Amino acid sequence: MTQLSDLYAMWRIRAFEEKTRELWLAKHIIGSVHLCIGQEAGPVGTCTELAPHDALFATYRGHGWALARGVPAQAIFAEMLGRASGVNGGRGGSAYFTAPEYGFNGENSIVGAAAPIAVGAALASRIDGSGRIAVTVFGDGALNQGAVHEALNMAGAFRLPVVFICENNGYSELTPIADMVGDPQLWRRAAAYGIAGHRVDGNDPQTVRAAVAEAADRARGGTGATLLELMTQRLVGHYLGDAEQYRKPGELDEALRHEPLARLRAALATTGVAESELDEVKAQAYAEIAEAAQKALAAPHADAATALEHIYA
Amino acid sequence: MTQLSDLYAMWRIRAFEEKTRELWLAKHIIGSVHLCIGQEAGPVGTCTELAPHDALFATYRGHGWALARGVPAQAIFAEMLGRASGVNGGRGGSAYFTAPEYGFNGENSIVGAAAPIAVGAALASRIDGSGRIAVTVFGDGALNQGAVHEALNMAGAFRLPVVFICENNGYSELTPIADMVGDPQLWRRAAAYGIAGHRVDGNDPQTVRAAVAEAADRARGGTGATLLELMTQRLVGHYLGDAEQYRKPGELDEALRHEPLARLRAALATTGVAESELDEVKAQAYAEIAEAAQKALAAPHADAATALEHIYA
Amino acid sequence: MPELNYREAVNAALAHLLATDPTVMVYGEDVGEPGGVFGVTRGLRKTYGAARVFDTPISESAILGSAIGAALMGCRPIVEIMWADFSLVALDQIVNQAANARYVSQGRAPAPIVVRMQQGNAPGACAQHSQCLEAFFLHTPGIRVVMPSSPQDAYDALLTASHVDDPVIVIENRTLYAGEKATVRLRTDPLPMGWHHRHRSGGDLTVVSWGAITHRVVEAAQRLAGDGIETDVLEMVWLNRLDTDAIVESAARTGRLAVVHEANRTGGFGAEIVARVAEAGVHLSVPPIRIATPDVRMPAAPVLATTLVPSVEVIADRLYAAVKGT
Amino acid sequence: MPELNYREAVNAALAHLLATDPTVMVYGEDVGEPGGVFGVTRGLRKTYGAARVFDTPISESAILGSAIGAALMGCRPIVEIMWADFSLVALDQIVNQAANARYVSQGRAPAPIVVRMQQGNAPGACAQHSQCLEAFFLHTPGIRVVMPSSPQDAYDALLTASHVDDPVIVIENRTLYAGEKATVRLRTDPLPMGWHHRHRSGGDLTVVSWGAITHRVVEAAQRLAGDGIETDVLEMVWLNRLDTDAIVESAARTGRLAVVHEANRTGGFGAEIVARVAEAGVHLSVPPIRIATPDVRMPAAPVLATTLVPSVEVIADRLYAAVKGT
Ligand SMILES: Cc1ncc(C[n+]2csc(CCOP(=O)(O)OP(=O)(O)O)c2C)c(N)n1
Ligand SMILES: Cc1ncc(C[n+]2csc(CCOP(=O)(O)OP(=O)(O)O)c2C)c(N)n1
Ligand SMILES: [Mg+2]
Ligand SMILES: [Mg+2]
Repeated sequence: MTQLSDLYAMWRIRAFEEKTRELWLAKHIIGSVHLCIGQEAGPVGTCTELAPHDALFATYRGHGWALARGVPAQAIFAEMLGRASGVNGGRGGSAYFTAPEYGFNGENSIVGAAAPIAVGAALASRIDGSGRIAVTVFGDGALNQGAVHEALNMAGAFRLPVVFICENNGYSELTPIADMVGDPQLWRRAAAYGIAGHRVDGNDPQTVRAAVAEAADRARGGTGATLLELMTQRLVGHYLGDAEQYRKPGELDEALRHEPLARLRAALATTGVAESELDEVKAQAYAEIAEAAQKALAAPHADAATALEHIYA
Repeated sequence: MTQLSDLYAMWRIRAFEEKTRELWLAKHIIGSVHLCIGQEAGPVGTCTELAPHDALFATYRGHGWALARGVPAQAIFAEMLGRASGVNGGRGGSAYFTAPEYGFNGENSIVGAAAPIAVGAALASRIDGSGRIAVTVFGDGALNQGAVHEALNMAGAFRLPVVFICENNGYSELTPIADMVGDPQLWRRAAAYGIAGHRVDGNDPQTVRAAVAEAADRARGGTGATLLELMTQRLVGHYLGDAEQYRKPGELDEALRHEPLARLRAALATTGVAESELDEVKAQAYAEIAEAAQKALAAPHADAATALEHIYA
Repeated sequence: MPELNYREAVNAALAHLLATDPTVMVYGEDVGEPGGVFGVTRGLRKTYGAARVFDTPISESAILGSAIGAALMGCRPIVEIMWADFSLVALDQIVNQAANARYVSQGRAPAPIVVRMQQGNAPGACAQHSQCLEAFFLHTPGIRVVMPSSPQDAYDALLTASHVDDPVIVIENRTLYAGEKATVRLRTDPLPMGWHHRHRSGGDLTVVSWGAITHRVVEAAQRLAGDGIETDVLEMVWLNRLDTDAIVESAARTGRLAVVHEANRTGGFGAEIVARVAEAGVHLSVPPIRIATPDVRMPAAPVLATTLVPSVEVIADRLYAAVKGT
Repeated sequence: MPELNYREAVNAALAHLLATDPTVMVYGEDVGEPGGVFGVTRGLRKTYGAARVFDTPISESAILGSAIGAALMGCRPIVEIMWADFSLVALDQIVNQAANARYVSQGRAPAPIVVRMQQGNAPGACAQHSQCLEAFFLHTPGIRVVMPSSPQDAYDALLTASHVDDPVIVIENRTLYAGEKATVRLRTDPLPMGWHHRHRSGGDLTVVSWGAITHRVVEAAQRLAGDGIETDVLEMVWLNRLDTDAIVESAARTGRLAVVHEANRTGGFGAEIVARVAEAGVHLSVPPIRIATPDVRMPAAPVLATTLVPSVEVIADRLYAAVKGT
């Protein structure tokens, strides 16, 4: 049953992010960490629609996307913990790791920079016969970055198989997106590029899935790119340590009423799934993640003697 | 009579550009030169709507804009000829001169780079009480440059008094704009930024003037920016020396039928202005320009001993 | 004279400039309402208003370009690029635009902007948030560069930068913002640009550095003093204008030269220092050395990064070896 | 072996790469249908098709970023940035993206792109179309840089660049494109990167240079030979990987060092060369010199520009003085 597996997949991400916070507070993880708590439906709804050979490019807020794409939790924990067994042996950290063997082509810590890179993955599929489509994820604020514009335009002009996913969580770091654009309906920008554009509920994995499926079909069919605006909210700070003083009173309470996990759980309960089963799904996810973190913590740190490897071929 | 003065102003630009080509062919002018032959109506229609304290930012194809803004022809010739009396003493040349005392705030040889600069001139007017509006001119191809996007977005978000003028001459250098965008109706991009957008006949100074007047009113009234797409064609190469192999058969003949000077002349003839008077206007413009070029040629070259001045304050 | 940490000193300078010069604007991403991701601009919007202190879209080209445009109109914008690394999405505006404005207009249309940015590695930071890019700006004629490492210099650098009629890049460092408080003299007359500090005087070895790593250099020099090695430690707060004479004088006197910077070694500004001393014909008794981050991208794991960015130990050992030849 | 000028040699290399490697794409502004603003890519689209040779919007970030993306998928894109100056609108993609790909992925996701650009002053060119920016790329670990100045090197550089598994910046020069034809060996096996040329052998003075100005250096060296001064002239075709040993060996032998580049002096790569020789402990009998464009923006008027970019005369005079001490 898709909805139960969605619930599990989302709990897994939630559990992962909570564990990450715990490890950060305990100073096991050092440095900037951007959690996607509240935004789990996007990756979960999207990644089931991608084939293994498709390319996915995410941002610093990429743990959920990596997990949904199949990157093992343990390898990501180990990465953030600076372990040799980290998915990049500690080179990338929380905000800049990549796992191409899972079709997860990397986080990026430069806002918007991955969008043109994704366009290139699509360009490649014009000549390599792979049938690959490229998906690039970025935030609402990233749409104001020149590189994203250039990527959207090139994809539109060349009708490239790209799905641009904008996770609109209402804020660019600490600044409301509504104050930083002339038209807060960001999906409408698609028209400027001659590509399809839609705004959808980004807190419901099924809605996301349907929108992505349609966009992926369009891409695979050779009729071009799509800009999807997923409306969502992060229930936590921009990064760990964010005092969130920019929140309006009641904003988080309101957001909690629409957050994907509570919603899907309630929906499943209505359809008759037993509370105990729902609890079990959650417990399983937390257990899996706890074990992954445990193993990662037990692994040896990256070897400082290797720090100069792989700069050049 | 506005139309006669428009005719004169446009002939002046045409004459200037033809003389420039002559000087270039004779190797008096060295380096890249981008003529605006065929595009004279844009600057002539626009500049009458600007106040002295308004700011105008153009591109390498800026001779016409500078002339329409009141920069003396002789000073521009001298600039291209590398004379000390050049408007920048030969530092800028054909493609990168500035004349702020005339409200001509510079050409720019980086595609699109002036758009954010113009936004800054508008930002300044929020605090300096000047009532200044800022106008920035760029080509069709420039709309695909990230910096232009960022400028449009910032102007839209902050409702700044900026008029973005896109001279759509169908080509970005040697490449048709239609092949480089998903929607060739470039003015429609305005919607993405929440600003007004219009496409107008860019070969008729009166039409341009009306559109600019409306946009300038909007800017002065504090209700925001406008993107104006002026449809025009250059009747010459992108730069001097361009073999123009990209032209479709018959394209230039067709363009000649819509070009601003022939059109306005014909229109004036229909309204009863005597041929002799029309000829006289043209002759005067060419005479003025010939004299300016003559004087510029007679002036001394820039003094090499000054080449290291003004790098720092 | 108040006790301020580095962040507070920057804030005090910005407040002073906003208060005294109505053409000053302070803006950038999260700079206004939130007061900056590092809290540097806290309170300024409230005091000086949203027209002069404000947030921007994530649009570095628009931030820098608009600063230039405002400066061309006579304003004195002070903009923030949150990380020096992000300047690379918009370097055109600094190198092709701001740097040219004065020269091409023969002084008639200068663009006296101040660009604040902060750079360098901090524990856990990734390769895209760790670079030291001063060498790029120092290879750009027309641009001034200052790199304060103390609260007093942070204050003074900004004050001077805002009065200099050239574009100035003020490079701060986020590891310093919350550092120790120090007594800061809140001068109102800007110092002339170009100053440096001699942190120690000594005859055995000239050590030149700049930016946050100066703190490590000073500590290393202290350790060397314990071994009886007396170093002449020069912190070049301003890298352009650079006081080359001071460096040459010192190197000629000690006969030994070490340059320490956090930036990657090859093509770093340390090369320029070594070259200038060599060109000046200074006779060194031992070859000069550069102590720098090797030519590597920066890994996120602290256990890796700390072996790359020169530590106090590494600096002390290499300085020691430069003098004692081991 | 055909007689080709520089432009034709680049074209021949591109054609060879397109013909032999189906993952090669060649694209950029005006690169496809029009065959490039300098005619370098003429005919390639017709032969190799629009999917592999094509024009792009004026979007340097999209050009460079897409090249990286294609490379991550296993392609070998060769993209053109029309002028090095324009790379500044998109430097992020080179410095923050391409340079990091291999390192951060521990070699699993490298981005072996080739970026062709051309740079430098030409008569009448403005400040935004005249810069020499190799020092920026050379201060970026992870990136390779090659600067061919002859048809043969133009061919070989591209062939090697396309086979190197790192991002390579190939810096050409538009004043060379239509230069004299020369016999070009159209090799099919790429040379290993890192080569340099010794244009003259001599014991009086080591002269190191790269790029188009090498032609002036060689001419100046010829003049000096007429005065009985024998120079050791090294052209470093590859600046990364750099053959430091060759330079150090020569400088140690001649005891005199001059570096000549067209880029602005301060922070130019000449400083790195001087620093490396000094660090190597080479004993020079006279101080090293750098001959470069001074720290200036480039004026458009040829009468001004020619006094700034080192000419054959200026180079010859300064080399002469370095040896004869006048
Ligand atoms: C080019 C660039 N500018 C600024 C930043 C700093 N920064 C990191 S995340 C961020 C906000 C991004 O907002 P949004 O795109 O909405 O994504 P979200 O974080 O909300 O997921 C900013 C400004 C950056 N990393 N890169
Ligand atoms: C950032 C940048 N990229 C590329 C160029 C080279 N270039 C100069 S003009 C031009 C075409 C511009 O086309 P458009 O904007 O339509 O203006 P037009 O020349 O037609 O007036 C290009 C690509 C440049 N100057 N700057
Ligand atoms: Mg957001
Ligand atoms: Mg055009």
